[in-house]
Amino acid sequence: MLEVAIAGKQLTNAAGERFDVLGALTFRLSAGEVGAVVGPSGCGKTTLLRIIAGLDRDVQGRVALPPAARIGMVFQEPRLLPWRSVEDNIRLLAPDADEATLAKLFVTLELSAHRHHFPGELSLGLARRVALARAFAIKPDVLILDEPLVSLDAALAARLRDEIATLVDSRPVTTLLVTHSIDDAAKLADRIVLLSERPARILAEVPISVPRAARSATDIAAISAEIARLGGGIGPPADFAAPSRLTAPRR
Amino acid sequence: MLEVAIAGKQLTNAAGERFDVLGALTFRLSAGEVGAVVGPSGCGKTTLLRIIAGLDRDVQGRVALPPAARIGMVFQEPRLLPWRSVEDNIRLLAPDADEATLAKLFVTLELSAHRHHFPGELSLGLARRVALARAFAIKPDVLILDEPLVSLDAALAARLRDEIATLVDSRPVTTLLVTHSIDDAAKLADRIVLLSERPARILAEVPISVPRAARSATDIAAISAEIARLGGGIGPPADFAAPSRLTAPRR
Amino acid sequence: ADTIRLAVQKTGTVSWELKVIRDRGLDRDAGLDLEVTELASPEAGKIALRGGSADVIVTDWLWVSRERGLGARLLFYPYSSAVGAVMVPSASPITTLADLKGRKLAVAGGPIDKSWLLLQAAAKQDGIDLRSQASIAYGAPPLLAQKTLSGEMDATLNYWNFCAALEAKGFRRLVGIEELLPRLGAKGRVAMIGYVFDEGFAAAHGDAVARFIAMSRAAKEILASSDQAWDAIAPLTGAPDAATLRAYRDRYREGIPRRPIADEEADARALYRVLAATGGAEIVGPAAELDPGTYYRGLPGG
Amino acid sequence: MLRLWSFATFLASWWVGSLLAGETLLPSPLTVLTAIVAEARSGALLFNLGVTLLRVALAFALAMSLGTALGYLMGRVRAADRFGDPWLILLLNLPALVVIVLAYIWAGLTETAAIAAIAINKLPNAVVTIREGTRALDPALDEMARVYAMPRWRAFRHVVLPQLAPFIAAAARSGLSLVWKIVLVAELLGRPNGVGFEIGTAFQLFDIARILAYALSFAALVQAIETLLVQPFERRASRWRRHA
Amino acid sequence: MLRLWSFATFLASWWVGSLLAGETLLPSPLTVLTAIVAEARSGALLFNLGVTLLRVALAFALAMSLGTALGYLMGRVRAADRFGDPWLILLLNLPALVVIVLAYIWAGLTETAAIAAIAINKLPNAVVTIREGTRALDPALDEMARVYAMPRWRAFRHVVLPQLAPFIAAAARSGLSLVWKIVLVAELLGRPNGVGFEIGTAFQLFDIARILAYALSFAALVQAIETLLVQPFERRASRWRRHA
Ligand SMILES: Nc1ncnc2c1ncn2[C@@H]1O[C@H](COP(=O)(O)OP(=O)(O)OP(=O)(O)O)[C@@H](O)[C@H]1O
Ligand SMILES: Nc1ncnc2c1ncn2[C@@H]1O[C@H](COP(=O)(O)OP(=O)(O)OP(=O)(O)O)[C@@H](O)[C@H]1O
Ligand SMILES: [Mg+2]
Ligand SMILES: [Mg+2]
Repeated sequence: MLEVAIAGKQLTNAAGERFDVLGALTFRLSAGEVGAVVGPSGCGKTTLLRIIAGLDRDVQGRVALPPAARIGMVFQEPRLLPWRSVEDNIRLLAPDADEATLAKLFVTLELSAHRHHFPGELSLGLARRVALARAFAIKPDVLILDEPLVSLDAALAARLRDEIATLVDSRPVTTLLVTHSIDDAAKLADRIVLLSERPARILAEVPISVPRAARSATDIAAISAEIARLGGGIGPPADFAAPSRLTAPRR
Repeated sequence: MLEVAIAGKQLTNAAGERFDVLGALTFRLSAGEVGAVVGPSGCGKTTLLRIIAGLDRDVQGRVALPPAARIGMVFQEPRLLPWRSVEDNIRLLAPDADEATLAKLFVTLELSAHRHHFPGELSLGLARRVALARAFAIKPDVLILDEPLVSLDAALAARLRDEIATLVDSRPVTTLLVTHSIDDAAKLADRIVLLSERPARILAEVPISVPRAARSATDIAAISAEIARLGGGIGPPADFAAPSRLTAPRR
Repeated sequence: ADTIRLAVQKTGTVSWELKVIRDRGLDRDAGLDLEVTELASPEAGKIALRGGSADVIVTDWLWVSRERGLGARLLFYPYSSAVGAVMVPSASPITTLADLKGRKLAVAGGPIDKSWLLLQAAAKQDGIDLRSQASIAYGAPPLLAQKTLSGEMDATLNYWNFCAALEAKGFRRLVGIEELLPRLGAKGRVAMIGYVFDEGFAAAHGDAVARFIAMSRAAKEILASSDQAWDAIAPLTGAPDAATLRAYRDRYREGIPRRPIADEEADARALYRVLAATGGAEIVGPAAELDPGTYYRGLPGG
Repeated sequence: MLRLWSFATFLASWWVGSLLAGETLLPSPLTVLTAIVAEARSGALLFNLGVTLLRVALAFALAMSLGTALGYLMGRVRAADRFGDPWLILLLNLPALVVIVLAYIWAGLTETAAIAAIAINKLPNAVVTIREGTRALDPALDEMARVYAMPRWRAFRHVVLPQLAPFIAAAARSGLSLVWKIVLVAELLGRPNGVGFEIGTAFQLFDIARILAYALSFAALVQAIETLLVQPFERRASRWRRHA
Repeated sequence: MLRLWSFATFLASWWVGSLLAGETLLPSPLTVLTAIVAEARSGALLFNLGVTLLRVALAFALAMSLGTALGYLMGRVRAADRFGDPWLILLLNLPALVVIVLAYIWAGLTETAAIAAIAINKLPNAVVTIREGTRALDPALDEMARVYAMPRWRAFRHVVLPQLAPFIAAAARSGLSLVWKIVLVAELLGRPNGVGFEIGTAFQLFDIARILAYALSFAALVQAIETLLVQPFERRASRWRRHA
């Protein structure tokens, strides 16, 4: 379960100017639900995630997570410890993970060959997968993903998207996902939150009624079109537009 | 003009193991041509770009660039100087750029409000745009772009893609672009190079005959489908497949 | 046996005497158990005494009087009257103090050195202001001795042991400080340095102190009369050759104090006034006169 | 505010210490203040502080600039490191006394000898710190500068120097204190003035109040430089750091 | 190889220097070697080296561990920095002499006093360097550790310490040399043995050959520690760095 009720958030830059990053933002994910946040570049998505993760408490309003929830987070950059091997990077944070789980994770993320490499020896795509592995390995109750699937080729991204879906369906992991890919959002999310330009407000909150596993290509195209219509400039070009059947905007 | 004739490239990891990153790779871009490199995550694309940019000379084979070519490069991460403002980051590398050019660039990349900010105060998407602005500002003869359009929302990415096309069409800038987005490749490139898994070899080299400006949505869908067919797993799912009319694979 | 903790400079003459004492068993004879801490610099002894790590050290009466003026209860008993001298190369044109005008004079021990103050006072009687009329270089004594040897300095006022070493290398004594003392109001050679200990220690161990001083005197007599004794301590002196050792021996023997305490104190009092006049309060502290209790008089017949 | 508190704690503990130890062994703040005032009145304090500060400044500037250059070279060029390392360790572990004595012997009891000796003593410390900083440089930024064909000096100034800044700051701060420890020995052994000379003289007399008077005056001077010059500069230079 | 060359250059320039300056002012390598052998034969060399090394090791360990802790605290906590800064600058600029004399007076001419005094002299340098390193820590990794609720000690060990490593290395290297410079003063002023004591004695006799014999033996010892212990460790610890 995740409740966000933010009234506003300001930041101060080095020049000492204070400005609004977030406006009023309220939404809620039930336990096990997957939310996707979509919004223009620089609108405040990462700021929102940092607040939810508890990294920034200087905010008007409140964020409620289940007490003592384990948080797994994939930052927008990999944020690995350069001086520890791939395996150590994961084991350090997930000391309870057993060998079998790790091995399976490495296979899924196609990292088995890189277990003993240092982060500096990885390509960006590999490093991002390690960051994903780390978030999965701790068996999180809450999963916060900041553009988890960029810098991966389409086939791999698709497989990992399915993997996230499997994880979320196998255990109740409340997940919040920032993405610029409407396709990813349409395929993974139970609820899509569309944000405005900075200061970010909610343009629309789109619950998706068709269960993830049952969504057809047409369903997904329809959701994408709906998002494009609601989100102004953020969606794919207009030739994708199709009548909405599956989604019902709340505002 | 850019000629790549690499016979092979090895790397050594911290454990002292030497392994092949690139296999034999030969291709050629004429002056002003745009090449797109597409390949699976971790196959060696960044390694290839580093060799072309002259950052790694320990390679079998050779790479030929026009003598004294100005190189503009967008790395996979922004690589800005954290201690200099956005404007200074650009001016330091492009001391000859006049105010009008810079101002126009900032407007195009929607960075005007961030001129005097430090990189640490930017979102990742903003930082990547600064890296793009830097590469454009020096008026490059050769442009090397490692996934330039990730972490940007779809609308902005589309605008910037057009911007790159405009730049390339206005002056003869030989451009090599790494991307995981077949769509971007199909819309921008004159020639698409499909790479295999590591060690990267050329799976196929696809010259595109329709001029960039004249490509219709159908053309683009056709190119994408062709790439998907040739590239094995890397392309979009099979339901995109369509008969090829515009592309002619060389091998 | 009574224990006396002694802090001495390893390269000083006290170490020479101690060697004689140990070799001849004088300490055993005197019923004393000497605990000797060897130290590497002259100031270390003062730290040892003030820090309570030593009972007896060797230093000068000027400091004792100054400390007494500041409240410390220290006592002084003459140890040696050997003092420094101004040394010049044998071929040097300098023959009188007046010739030092415009010359480079190296002064060991810095501006507060006793010999230096006395030399200035004597020169002043001849109408010479050495401080302004000669070019003065202060520095560490061994370094200055070397600098004079190498010709960088025209003359050096240095401690007696460095002067002895220079003498052995063919340098000439322009003037020994002891020769100046009569002109400054002293009646004879004054022992500038001596054993220094706390009043409390002397009161508690009066007998041991007496035996200690007697033992030291016995050692001095041996060094005064026996040339063989010098061969035994030769390695301690660091003398590179026989000539230097001979110079050390002769100067050492001259420096053995043989006058009654009362005479010593009277002369010290006179010199103190000279020092106070030349060096000011910085040197002597708040008191204008030698502190009356400076000299240890606890010895029978002392 | 906190600084004031800190200062007050210091004064208080000193005062109590001197009450416990007695005036001669640890003079009270008041005694030392009196000594400072006396020295200041006579003009000696200002003169000696000035002389020492000049020596410190010259030796420090010499050692820091040369040390930064050498440290950078050794951090960058493998061969230079291999070649220079034994020299470095030798210099690093040569006692100050030895260097100073040798300098005085070779170059005479001159100002030049003193300053050179102090600089040589400090040099290896600067080299070691800057070399460590150079090894920690980010290769990613380096590559960026190379691709964009940034002129050498410009790249050094804008790409390298800011990364070295914390190391330079550390070298400067701890280096200043080292220089100051060594200038004292140099002045003690062969200079006719300066704080070290005065402290040496006072030490011969065991005049702890005067020793503290000079030592604390110098510390206060450095404190002032630190507060008025170094810290504002540092704040400006690190504006870009994300404030937590 | 290059190291050997470097050593050869050193020996050659020393030899030429001694030929030019004359044996008394700069003894030739051979003379110094003879002095080293003589001291070694008598057992004095080994004993004094050992004693000094022990003091150095203890004081160094004390100062480095305490200094790292304090420096980290001051780099992290604003209030601690504000409070500690004036003390730091005071300690940094208090002459070694003053600290040593005060320590000897307070705690007697004891081994404890000597080691404490040396450690106090070195402490502020370690603090300053580590504080600088702490300020340069990457907040991104910090946030990662916080989100993942990494236990404090584990985060310090695996996230913070590796980032501080170059600063610790710099502090250790330049610190070791500082300790060694100070141990000399401490031994000069109040210890009856050790390399500093021997050098002080030799200086009184102006026996430069013996001064160099001790100074170079100690430098060789540190060189050996450096080559056999520190550098292999360093190589292992920095394996992860991308080699250019
Ligand atoms: N410095 C290095 N040392 C050892 N191995 C390296 C090094 N740099 C890259 N590699 C390895 O070489 C391979 C190619 O890396 P490269 O960065 O070129 O991949 P890429 O195609 O750019 O991948 P991505 O799409 O994820 O960016 C990877 O397997 C990577 O782990
Ligand atoms: N530490 C900071 N100081 C000042 N401004 C900041 C800071 N961090 C972020 N900002 C600004 O706040 C705004 C929101 O940033 P945020 O990183 O949340 O954007 P985002 O939505 O994640 O963008 P992107 O899609 O590019 O990742 C941006 O305009 C950014 O410049
Ligand atoms: Mg973001
Ligand atoms: Mg790459």
